[in-house]
Amino acid sequence: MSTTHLLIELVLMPLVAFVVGLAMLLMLRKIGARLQRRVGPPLLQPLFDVIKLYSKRTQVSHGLLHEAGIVVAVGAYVAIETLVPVPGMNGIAEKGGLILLSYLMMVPSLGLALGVGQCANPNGSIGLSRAMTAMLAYDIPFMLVVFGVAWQFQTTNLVELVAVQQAGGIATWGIVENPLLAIAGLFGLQAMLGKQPFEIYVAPAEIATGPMVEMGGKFLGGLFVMQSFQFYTAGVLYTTMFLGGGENWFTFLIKIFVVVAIPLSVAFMFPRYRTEDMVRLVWKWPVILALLGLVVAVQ
Amino acid sequence: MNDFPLPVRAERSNPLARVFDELIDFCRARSMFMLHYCTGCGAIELPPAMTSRFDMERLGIQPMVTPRQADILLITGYVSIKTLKRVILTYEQMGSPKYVIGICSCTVNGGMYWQSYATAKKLNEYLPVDVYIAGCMPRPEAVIEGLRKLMGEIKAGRANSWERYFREYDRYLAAQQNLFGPNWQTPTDIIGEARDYQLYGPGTEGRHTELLQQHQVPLQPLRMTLHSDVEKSS
Amino acid sequence: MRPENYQAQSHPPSHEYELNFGPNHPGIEGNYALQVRLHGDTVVSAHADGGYLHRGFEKLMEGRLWIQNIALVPRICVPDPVPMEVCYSLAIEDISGLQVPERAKWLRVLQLELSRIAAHLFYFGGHAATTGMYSPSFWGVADRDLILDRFEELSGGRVYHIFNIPGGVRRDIPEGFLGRVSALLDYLEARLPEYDDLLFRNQVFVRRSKGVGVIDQQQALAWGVTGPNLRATGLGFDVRRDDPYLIYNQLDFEIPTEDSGCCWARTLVRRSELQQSIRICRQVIAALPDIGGPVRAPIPNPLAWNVPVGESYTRVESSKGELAYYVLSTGGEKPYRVHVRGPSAMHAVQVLEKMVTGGRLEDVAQIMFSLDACPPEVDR
Amino acid sequence: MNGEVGRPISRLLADVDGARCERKGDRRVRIDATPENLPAVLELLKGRAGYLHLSAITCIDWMDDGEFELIYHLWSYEDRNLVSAHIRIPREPGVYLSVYDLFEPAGFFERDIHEMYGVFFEGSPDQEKFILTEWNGPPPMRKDFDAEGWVQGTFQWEDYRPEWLQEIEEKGGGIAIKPEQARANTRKIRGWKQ
Repeated sequence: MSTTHLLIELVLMPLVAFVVGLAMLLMLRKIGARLQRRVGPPLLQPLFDVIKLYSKRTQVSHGLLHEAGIVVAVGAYVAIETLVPVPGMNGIAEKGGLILLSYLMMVPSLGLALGVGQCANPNGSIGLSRAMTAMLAYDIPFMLVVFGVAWQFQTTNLVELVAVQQAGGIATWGIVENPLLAIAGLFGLQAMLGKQPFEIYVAPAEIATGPMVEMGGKFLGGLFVMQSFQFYTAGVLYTTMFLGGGENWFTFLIKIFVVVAIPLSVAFMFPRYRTEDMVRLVWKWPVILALLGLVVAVQ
Repeated sequence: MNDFPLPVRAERSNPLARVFDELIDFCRARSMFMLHYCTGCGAIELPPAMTSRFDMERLGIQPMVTPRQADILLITGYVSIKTLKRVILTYEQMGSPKYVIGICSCTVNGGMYWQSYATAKKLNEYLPVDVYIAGCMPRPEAVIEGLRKLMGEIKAGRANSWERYFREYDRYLAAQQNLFGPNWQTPTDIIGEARDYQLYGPGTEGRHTELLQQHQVPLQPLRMTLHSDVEKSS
Repeated sequence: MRPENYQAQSHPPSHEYELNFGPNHPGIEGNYALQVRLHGDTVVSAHADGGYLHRGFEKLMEGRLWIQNIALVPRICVPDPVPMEVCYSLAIEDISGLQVPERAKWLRVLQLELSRIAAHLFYFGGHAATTGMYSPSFWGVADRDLILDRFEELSGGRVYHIFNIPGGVRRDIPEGFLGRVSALLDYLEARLPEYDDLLFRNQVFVRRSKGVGVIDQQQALAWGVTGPNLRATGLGFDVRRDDPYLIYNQLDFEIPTEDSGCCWARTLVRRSELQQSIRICRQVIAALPDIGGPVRAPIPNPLAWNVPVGESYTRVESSKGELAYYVLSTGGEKPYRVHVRGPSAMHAVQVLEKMVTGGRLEDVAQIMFSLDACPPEVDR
Repeated sequence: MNGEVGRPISRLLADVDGARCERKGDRRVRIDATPENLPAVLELLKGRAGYLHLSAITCIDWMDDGEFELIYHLWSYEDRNLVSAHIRIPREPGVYLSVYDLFEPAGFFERDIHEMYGVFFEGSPDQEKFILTEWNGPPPMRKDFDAEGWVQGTFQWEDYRPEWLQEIEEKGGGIAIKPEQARANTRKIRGWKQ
């Protein structure tokens, strides 16, 4: 592969992720609107929001780390996007792999923590501690699932993972070969996206939107971009691990949108748990399922 | 109130820049995050306007929770003097461009509480109001109509009255000091911001801001001490 | 946002910190503030801060004619305005000895119960939203709007009707109104199972609200808790039955109670009350066609009406609890004194402070919304 | 049961000097007490007759008589009866005893009366400002405070006179009374000297 080709891919992959992520943000709001019996926003609404947020005339910054934190969060996601294979583009996915990816997935939360920490707003700090607790909760089933998938297919290389799964059609997909792991993964996905019933760190009525409390203008714009990347990454990762990745762009997009639509639809039916209830739930059922799945994978 | 007329969106000579400006104004009009401060009864007609029946989100208007994230400050009803202080603090924390909408007759002229000792009468004296929606209380359709009017103004680049607060700060501060006493100050440094963002106008500083500088205490960061022994040792 | 403590304060060294709920906060009903001291997630103490909605109603009413005040009273409680009008009118009728025609009494009951249903639909959404579920509030507000449509047809106003005046109601119901109200009630009843599925049988919601913010009956009586909040502790007290006004003693309805006194019980009581209100409305709709006669007793020229000397302490049951008006006339054309005792004056201040203390940060908003506290009643 | 309620209360109050009891309606009883014996009356009502619920405390300013009237509205869940106990205290210095130790809701009402009328209640848990924290004037509910005069002296009014209104006014229509002339308070209320 030529260097030019690689460079084009490295630019194109985050760009695609951003566009698809914005569409997912729209999907989130449209699903909510339909369940709440209303029309919902127009098609380009997420784009308008992001452009508007970046075009604010005055910005309230609380210091260097406040700005750097957002850059770290968005930057980490840009790096992640180059590490997950999409149809036709592998980027540097062969050099990365599941282990690196699972480390990188923690960086945005840490970046956010840096940024919010400097705002010195108690609501932000409480939200942050809740976000970290949530991360602690969902990381255990998530790591078990990653480990199980790696064992199942005997590889941590994402490109190989896709190739192995696509070799035998649907029969060799992760979700067929090891459904227990797939269910545990879906649980983890709900918690990772921070949607109800695991939406403990946004919680407007309790801590007035937690980490976002001091974010306005470009900072909030950064968070919007980060959220769109987050939706996309979650969808692609799950598709890569359990749904055989993308054969072509058509099936790939269908797969990732369906995967993300499940947690988003569930979110509008439930209130949020308390922190300790969430940790208890996430450490119990997904972990048990993932361990069973791991046993199946090892045998 | 129009001592210093504000310019309509300055036309830049570069056609690309002009297209860019228009795109940004379009996006600002199509994406309005509003902070609805329930100052009074009008707040009861906002849930219907936001929820399933009238659904403001169709127009890209959605509620936000903190002033930092919001573009529009909705003053929904009479403003008592105690609330007005908080409204001004909230307004100053919002990022520009920001717009104020006064809902209900009470924000225009005191409405049916014009005799009351507890409510402020003319919101326009204390904050630059973009659109008034009169009525007691205005129906959700009227609220949405008012927001659409603001949308049109933003799209045409005419909704600039937030600049007035920077350019004529002295006048607004005068009205605030008249009500809250000469010691009134807010944590936001409006004059500094006006200088920083080239919004400094002939009316930014004056007799009343001088008063402000006499007694203003510089803000200190909040100390967050968690352990008592840290305090003792230091 | 911390509007109060923007001046840097030196905190005493401790593990405790302060958090402001309100005045502009999604976890606070209306324009109200609650300063909470926290230790970790636990609330150590709470201090209510009201007055943001103060308009000096009682002063305003002393300066206006008896009939002008009719337009003023519904503004005291915005989500549930009809009891305010009725209570004020009842007080004047009590002082001046006006006899209200039978038909007007039934019409007033119809409005009162429709207003109660509207307020409860609003309440479900608010309570669910504090726990992070927003769909019920979208549904509830949209369904409540259908009731407001009927009010608009009746009086011309969606929220403030000003339909009840001393001596009766302003005018008779329009043609076919009862049929439309009946259809509306059918619709609401058909919607209730959907609310059950979404909210009242939602296990996460039950887990969040059960056992939270408990008051037992002794405390409730000592703290002056009334209305559905008192009934959630097991005491079936209702002004409609125990201090009857209008024609409530001719109607057949139950007073639902729950025993546990937690947020969940308070929601359930209101859900059952909604059904009882629908039942009362049905009875009124069935009885109204047979009751003829005028809807308004003749009153003197309202612009020069000197209500005779007297005083009255009138109570009605609003959707939030016991609502009372003390009205004193010295025979002038304006009231000498009007005192409004809103139910939330207790719930939102002393009761809320005590219930929140010792609880969790997550539950502060939920407790306030489950008490259905209405700040304008506190501030007046 | 209704007709019988008045009698036990009058029997109950027979021992208290200067307390008169009068039946006003089906479920309403008025008691006229003196500032000295009111705590005893309330104690008796709560302890012996089951009047557990303090519905409200109302304050009335009788400026001409130089007195404040305090009314304690009590409800009994057992008798289903409401008792209003009236007392009058001198307007100056306007001090009375708190009944917080008997009825906890009194805390709120006493604070409210303290803010609005300036009556101080000895022994009330919290007499700090609650509603009128930003208010430095006299207690606003007193009859001698002229709210409208204060408003006219403090606030400016929006001058809204669009062209269509000017046209109407030229023809002699429009707002007949100008806002500055329309003082609703100029007409006298009986019992209120300005």
